[in-house]
Amino acid sequence: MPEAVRTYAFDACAAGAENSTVVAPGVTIAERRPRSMLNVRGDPADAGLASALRESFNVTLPLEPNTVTAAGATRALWLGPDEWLLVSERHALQPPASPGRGTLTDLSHGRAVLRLSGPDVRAVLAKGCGLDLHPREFPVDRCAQTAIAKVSVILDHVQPDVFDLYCPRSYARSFWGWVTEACAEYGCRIAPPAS
Amino acid sequence: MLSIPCPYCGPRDVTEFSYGGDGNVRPPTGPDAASEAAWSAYVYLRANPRGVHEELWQHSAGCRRWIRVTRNTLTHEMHGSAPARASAAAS
Amino acid sequence: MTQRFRLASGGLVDRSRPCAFSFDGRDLQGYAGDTLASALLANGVHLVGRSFKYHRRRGIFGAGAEEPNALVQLETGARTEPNTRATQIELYDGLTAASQNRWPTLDRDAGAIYNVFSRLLPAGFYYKTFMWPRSWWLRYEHVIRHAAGMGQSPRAPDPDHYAHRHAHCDVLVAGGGPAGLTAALAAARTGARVIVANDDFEWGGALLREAVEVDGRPGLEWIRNAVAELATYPDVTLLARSTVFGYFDHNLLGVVQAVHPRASHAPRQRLWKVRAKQVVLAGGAIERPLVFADNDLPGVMLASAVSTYVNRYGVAPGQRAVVFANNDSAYATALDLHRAGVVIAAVVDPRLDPKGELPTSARAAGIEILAGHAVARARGGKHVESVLAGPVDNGFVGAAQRELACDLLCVSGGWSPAVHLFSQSKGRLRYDERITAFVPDVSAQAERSAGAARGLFSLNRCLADGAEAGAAAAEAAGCRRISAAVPAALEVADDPMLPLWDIQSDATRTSKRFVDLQNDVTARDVALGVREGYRSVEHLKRYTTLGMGTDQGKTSNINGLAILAALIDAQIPDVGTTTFRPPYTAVTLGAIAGPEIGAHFDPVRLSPMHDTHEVAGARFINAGLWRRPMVYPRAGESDPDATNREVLAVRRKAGIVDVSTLGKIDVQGRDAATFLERVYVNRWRNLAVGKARYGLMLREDGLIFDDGTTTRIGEDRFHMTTTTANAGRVMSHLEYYLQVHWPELDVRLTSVSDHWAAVALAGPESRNVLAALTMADVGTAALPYMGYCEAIIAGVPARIFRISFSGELAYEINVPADYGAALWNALLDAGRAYELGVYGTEAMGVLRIEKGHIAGMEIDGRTTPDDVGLGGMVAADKDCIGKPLLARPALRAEDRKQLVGLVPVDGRSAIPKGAQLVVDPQRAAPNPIIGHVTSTCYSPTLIRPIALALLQRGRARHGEKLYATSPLSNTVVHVEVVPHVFYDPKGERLRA
Amino acid sequence: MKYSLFSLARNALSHHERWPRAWRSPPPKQFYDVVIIGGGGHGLATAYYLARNHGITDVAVIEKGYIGGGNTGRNTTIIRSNYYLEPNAHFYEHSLKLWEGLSADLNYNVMFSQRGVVNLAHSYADLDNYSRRGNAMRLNGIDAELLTREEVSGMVPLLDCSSTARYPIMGGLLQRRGGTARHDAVAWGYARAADAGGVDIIEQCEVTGLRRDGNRIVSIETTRGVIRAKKIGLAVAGHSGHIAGMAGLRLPIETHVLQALVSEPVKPVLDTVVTSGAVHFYVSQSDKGELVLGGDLDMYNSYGQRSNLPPVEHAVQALLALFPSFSRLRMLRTWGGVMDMSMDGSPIIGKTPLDNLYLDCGWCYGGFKATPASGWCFAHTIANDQPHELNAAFTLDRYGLGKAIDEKGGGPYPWVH
Ligand SMILES: Cc1cc2nc3c(=O)[nH]c(=O)nc-3n(C[C@H](O)[C@H](O)[C@H](O)COP(=O)(O)OP(=O)(O)OC[C@H]3O[C@@H](n4cnc5c(N)ncnc54)[C@H](O)[C@@H]3O)c2cc1C
Ligand SMILES: NC(=O)c1ccc[n+]([C@@H]2O[C@H](COP(=O)([O-])OP(=O)(O)OC[C@H]3O[C@@H](n4cnc5c(N)ncnc54)[C@H](O)[C@@H]3O)[C@@H](O)[C@H]2O)c1
Ligand SMILES: Cc1cc2nc3c(=O)[nH]c(=O)nc-3n(C[C@H](O)[C@H](O)[C@H](O)COP(=O)(O)O)c2cc1C
Ligand SMILES: [Zn+2]
Repeated sequence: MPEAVRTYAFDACAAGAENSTVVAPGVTIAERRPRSMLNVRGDPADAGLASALRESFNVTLPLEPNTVTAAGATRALWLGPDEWLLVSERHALQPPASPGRGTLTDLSHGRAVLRLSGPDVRAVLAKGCGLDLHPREFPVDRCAQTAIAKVSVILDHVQPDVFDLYCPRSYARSFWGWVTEACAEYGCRIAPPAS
Repeated sequence: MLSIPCPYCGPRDVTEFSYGGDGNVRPPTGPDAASEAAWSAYVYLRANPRGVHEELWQHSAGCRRWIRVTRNTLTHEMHGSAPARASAAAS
Repeated sequence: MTQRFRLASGGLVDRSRPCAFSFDGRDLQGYAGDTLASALLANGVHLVGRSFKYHRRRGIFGAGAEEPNALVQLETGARTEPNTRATQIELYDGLTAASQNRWPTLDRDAGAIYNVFSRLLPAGFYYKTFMWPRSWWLRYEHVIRHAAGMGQSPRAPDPDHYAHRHAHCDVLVAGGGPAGLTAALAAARTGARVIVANDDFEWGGALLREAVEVDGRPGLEWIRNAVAELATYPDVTLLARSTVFGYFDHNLLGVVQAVHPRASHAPRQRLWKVRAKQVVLAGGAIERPLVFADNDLPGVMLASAVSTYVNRYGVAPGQRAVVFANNDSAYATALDLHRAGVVIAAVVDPRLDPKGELPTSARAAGIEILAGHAVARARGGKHVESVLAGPVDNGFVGAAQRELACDLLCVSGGWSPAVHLFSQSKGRLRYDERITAFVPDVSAQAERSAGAARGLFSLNRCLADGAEAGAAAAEAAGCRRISAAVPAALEVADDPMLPLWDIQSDATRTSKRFVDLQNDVTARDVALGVREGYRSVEHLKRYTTLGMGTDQGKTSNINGLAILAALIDAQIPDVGTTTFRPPYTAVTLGAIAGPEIGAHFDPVRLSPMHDTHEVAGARFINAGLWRRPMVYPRAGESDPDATNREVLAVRRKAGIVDVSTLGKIDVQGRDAATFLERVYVNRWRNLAVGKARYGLMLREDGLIFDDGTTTRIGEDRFHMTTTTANAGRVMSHLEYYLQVHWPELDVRLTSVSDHWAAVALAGPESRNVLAALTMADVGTAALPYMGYCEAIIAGVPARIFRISFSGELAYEINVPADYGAALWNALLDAGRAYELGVYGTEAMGVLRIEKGHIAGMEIDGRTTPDDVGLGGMVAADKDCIGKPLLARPALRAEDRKQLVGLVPVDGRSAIPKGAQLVVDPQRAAPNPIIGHVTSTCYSPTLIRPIALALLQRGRARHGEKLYATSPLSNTVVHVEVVPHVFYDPKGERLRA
Repeated sequence: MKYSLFSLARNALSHHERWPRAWRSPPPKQFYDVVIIGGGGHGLATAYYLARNHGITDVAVIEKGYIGGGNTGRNTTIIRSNYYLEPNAHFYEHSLKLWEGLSADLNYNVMFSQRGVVNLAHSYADLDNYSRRGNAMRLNGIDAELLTREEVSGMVPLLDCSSTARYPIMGGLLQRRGGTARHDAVAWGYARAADAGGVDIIEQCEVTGLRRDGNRIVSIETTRGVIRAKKIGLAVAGHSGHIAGMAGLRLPIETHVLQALVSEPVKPVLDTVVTSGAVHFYVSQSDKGELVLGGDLDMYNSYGQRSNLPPVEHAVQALLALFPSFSRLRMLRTWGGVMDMSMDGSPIIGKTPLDNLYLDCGWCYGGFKATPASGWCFAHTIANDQPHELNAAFTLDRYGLGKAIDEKGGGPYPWVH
């Protein structure tokens, strides 16, 4: 049987990205294709869960709300007091057999991810996002679940002036339309997808 | 636009939340559990004060926690918030 | 000659950059830095419009946001904008504007006839007339409607777009005059994050019109330096052309910014939503007119506005002026005019002996002061030509009047601090006798007012006050206060003003004394309102429309209040103000809406297979936020024909439908089964792993909330599905119970709706199609009806649920979303041999109606399980949400509507959508309704129309004949009541 | 003095200096047969019909501020009777019939303008729903027409009827007899007519307490003294819960704020009232030329009678989604009203557990159009100590009995109605 073809949520949107020729763009948009996204639920005090995660993925869950811990290509995003999202760029995260009393649910296909970067990235986000994104208030390795343009989005500040936006897959195309329009006034380059 | 203090995420715009109404209604238990009147009261009668109101909200576009917020319904002054669960367990 | 009234030098206009513009078809010229109003005045154009009700000639009256008269229709076509204040339009080359509310021309306006009949049209006249004959009101109204209104709405979509912007700061400063700038500087120097917004395109506020010095240097230079310093701080945002229009809860302020200059793709305007820790309100003060006979003639202007035209724009709005003022500030205008070479006929001042510094300078300049006098009346045809002034006693000017020729009358009745934003924040006002105006008193939010906005009218004090407010605000926001020098200006000693609210004379009977220029409310209207009992300030406003115009009474409110107070013998503070509401000045609807209009009004959700459907030629429908394939018509095929074909393919062979939109919740934890027992009416504990079950959820009031199949995919793990429409609501509802009421349960919910693509494969051949794509055993023994397994299908790990909505042998296959299209295509390929078709929501609807399955129209929030034939599902031996109230007698009453099937008696008449069931369709209204059609379709399987209905005592009526009637479409169909399952009632096919 | 063109002309001669007060302003007496608390449209209409229909004239209407200053003075004035469920259909249709004769009846022009109300359908499901509703209306004797997209477009030319719209127009349900009225005039007209019938209208008089003895209210404490009454009717809209609380009652009512806004006035561009259930929005153009828009609730309990940005944004977005060419018009003023949201979206008019306290509340978004019938039925209920057949179903105890009248099927969550 032939290998099944994987289609990505932004496939049709990012088509032609290679030809995007804006000079000195205020914002660059690139689709991310993380290999794996795993939803973790459990008690932060559950030692079994913690050690399973450490052993399997080498991650420690962030306990401070709205922060991220990073380990290699894997980021652990705080989503709630008993909920995290593990995102790995490269690895397929196989849930450990006995994650303490926690539960791990594969959500690798549930969200589509855009990476926005550039000097005007905050100005673009501020068009739809009510959070205070000033670097003092929302530094690197801070994340938040919020709503942008009526879409639930996870915002992850991965590097200075670089933000990843996770939106539910079914909203992706609509969200893409909103984001590209929001970027237009600043000059926007569309970079090819990065996986 | 209200700013609601999520006990987890900090203050967020009200547009991230959905409202859950009176925070002090509880399904009848004990002897009341058999009383239709008690159930009707639980479902249909809510505190509706002009003043301080303890109410539930879900941080639906955020951490998805249900929280208990104390707010003045006339001035919208906020008197704090807590996880909904903690008080429920305490009662 | 153009720009006849432009002074040879001075002002901030750029004489090297002329701007050609046109007004009412006349080609004129102004300069960059002008407003439309200043450019018009430079060309000697005063007359700019007709008043709202009486169509009187009106000229430019003010110089900013307070302008009541000079409203123009700016531009034409799709970019036309009605009611735009000429005083706030920044002139640009090529601007086109036209006057409003006149026909055929501004000069000769047919509507002026209303002025002739004005005696018949006092405030509220319409409440007393037009009641007869009864049916004629729409005709009278037609005339009234066309006479009212002002400018014209655009009729084409807006070519421009608008943006929103959230912002956070330590200190928001509203106003960029001396107080606002010093506040911003003081705050910025502490390192605070500051946003300062000024509605004007120039910074400086009143300083722009005042020929004064700050720190010994010209005022304009100080402004430039202040702005330049502010621009050096990285955490300061300077917003010119930006009006703070609304002060909302929790220190959220709305600011609307005109984006300038506009690069390509830049929005026309940007709406800022600023959450400020602290706010400084420094919006200045608004000058008040005086109320005397014919005070609305073109050429009558606010004194401060005249100063603005002279000093800021280098325009003299007249050649011979009278200044009429009850306070010192207008003497500055007299001096400004005098310096500009305008003859001052006299300053008319009701005070007996004005001896402040400014009057003294005026006297020294040789200007005549008529102390103890008032203007009784302005005279002129199209423009003021002279005024009649005389000694005033207790507001009355006697017969001894002197006529002063002039072409400009500058008026000042004192100043009202702009307390609009403060009041919006719910702060409490106090009446200040000294300035006869309301000033901020007790704050309700984290704000403070500064400068003229809190009643300080000396520049020196405004500068200091702003600096203190800015420093204090920054400190309150958590920044460290630093000490810095405060700029200073000369204190000018002034005399107290003398209140003078309504000037009467022998002209009172025959002339109008306007209080509200825009809405044509006169002092006599106020008196009439009072006479008739509309004495509350709010009643008076609504009865006379005082202050309800586009200027929201910025120049009329206090005068109106004072006249009312005098008439009812009350004090002004007891009368109170009307409520200040957002916006401060009117805000473009496009800016309020921002980008979330058109296609972005609501996001659209698409299934992972969307593109495949598009290629297949699907017609889509909106279902909530989702866009779903409704039907896949072939070339030349009608929708109904296509639907029939799709249905028959499923019944005869096989078909696939995209059901990715269903809500899917992963329910995990040791108490998962217990949890389901509590949320569904039926039992779950006894469900074996690998089995699915149909479940029904109730609301707390006992009525059906949602339904769906839930499958036990592990001992402690269930895969729950919900309806598309309720996916979000069900998730919240479940989280609510878990987090609030049952925290002791070990259950975790994860929404996996977007992770899984879902396809229903249905029809007698479906097993063969499936088997062709997987090595797994999908035979009925291994995967029976309501069974579940996991398998690799078409190379993709899949979850297979053997459940059926269509009534046929069927599978619901879930694969990770990115593989949805691959699965879909693989099914099509494998299905070709079995004549597999695709079907849309329409065919899915027909299949389920044939099968008698309930959907949204049957569970419309008013039905119980028993109503829809599912009463048996409610487990007797356990509790669940909604069960206690389901027991209420009315929910078990005999005569409730119950689910039934309907067929046309003639076997072929379609049963109309939304039809109601009656016994006798001929009966006159009200005709008792005993039921209604919920879902109706043509059944290609049964080759006749069928319908589902809710009918009183329906189950007892099988076999009865009734009428399904649709008066809307004029159709009546004789129908027979039948059981609601039309197709395979024993369920043999789905178990095959 | 009777209002007419003739009296207007005659008074013009005397410079309008002889018009009498529209209603007196008497000091409160110590005792009345009936006291109505709340000088909104409903309270005033109740007083008027008590006098007119039942000959009960020893009546006071007590208003804490100025009459008509509550929701009566802050609503979008839409009048219709396009209800689906029978109790509502009959009640609101009676109201519409009263509206049709109201100006003449009150001798005060309330400018009831039957310009038609159209509910837009954006999907087949909407069309089905509207067919169901329209058919029921017709069987109940209420006018209704189902319009095609082309017909809607003909009536409302600036509406975006293109098929690419985010919420395309598929048709609409039209009630031609529906329309708008001049809200303030309704309060003033009823006040003037009630006053002429002997009713005392007492403004600036806030009820601060209800003294209860067993099952009766014995006295009403107000900021202008204690008043006693044989019967007391409560018609205070969003304040119902608060005041019923003074009598020890807890009501199936929540108080929520609803926003409205007006644009700057323009010459006529919209001659029909347009509403859309899917996007929760309604608009009409007033006789003065403003577009009057209403939107959604704030979605949380609130007595803060003020505007709030998100619902305003939503209402304007909805307007522009439907009428793109209005985007350059400007928003002139926004405000909020304190609403009495009931548990099923339908009103409560009737008796209470207390012997002499009667209740009129639960009007949600829709009580302005109900004003005449509400007054009519409430007066009947108070006068006869039993409901009129039109309000027999709107009892306070219906919730517990399972007899909710839930037009939308939204369930006991007041903010969804
Ligand atoms: C924005 C908005 C839009 C609306 N749109 C529509 C519409 O288009 N069509 C429609 O039919 N309906 C509409 N409504 C609903 C309608 O306005 C109300 O249902 C109706 O006006 C209620 O009238 P009422 O007389 O019951 O209440 P109100 O007019 O609110 O009168 C109650 C009175 O009681 C007084 N009161 C309160 N407490 C006390 C006290 N302690 N002592 C004395 N007096 C007191 C208040 O001051 C108030 O004047 C809308 C409402 C709002 C807010
Ligand atoms: N002599 C007098 O009687 C008298 C009276 C009043 C004012 N003044 C003079 O006025 C000045 C007062 O200084 P100030 O700084 O307090 O006021 P200001 O009037 O100089 O400045 C206010 C500024 O705020 C802007 N503004 C107003 N509302 C706004 C809003 N909502 N959003 C954004 N911008 C807004 C105005 O356009 C203006 O630029 C002093 O120079 C004083 O001498 C004199
Ligand atoms: C149908 C309707 C039309 C209105 N039109 C106007 C208007 O043209 N101008 C205006 O300033 N206010 C208008 N208003 C709003 C009132 O000024 C006022 O804001 C409203 O009645 C609420 O009262 P409040 O703001 O005093 O609390 C209108 C209100 C309604 C209900
Ligand atoms: Zn949170």
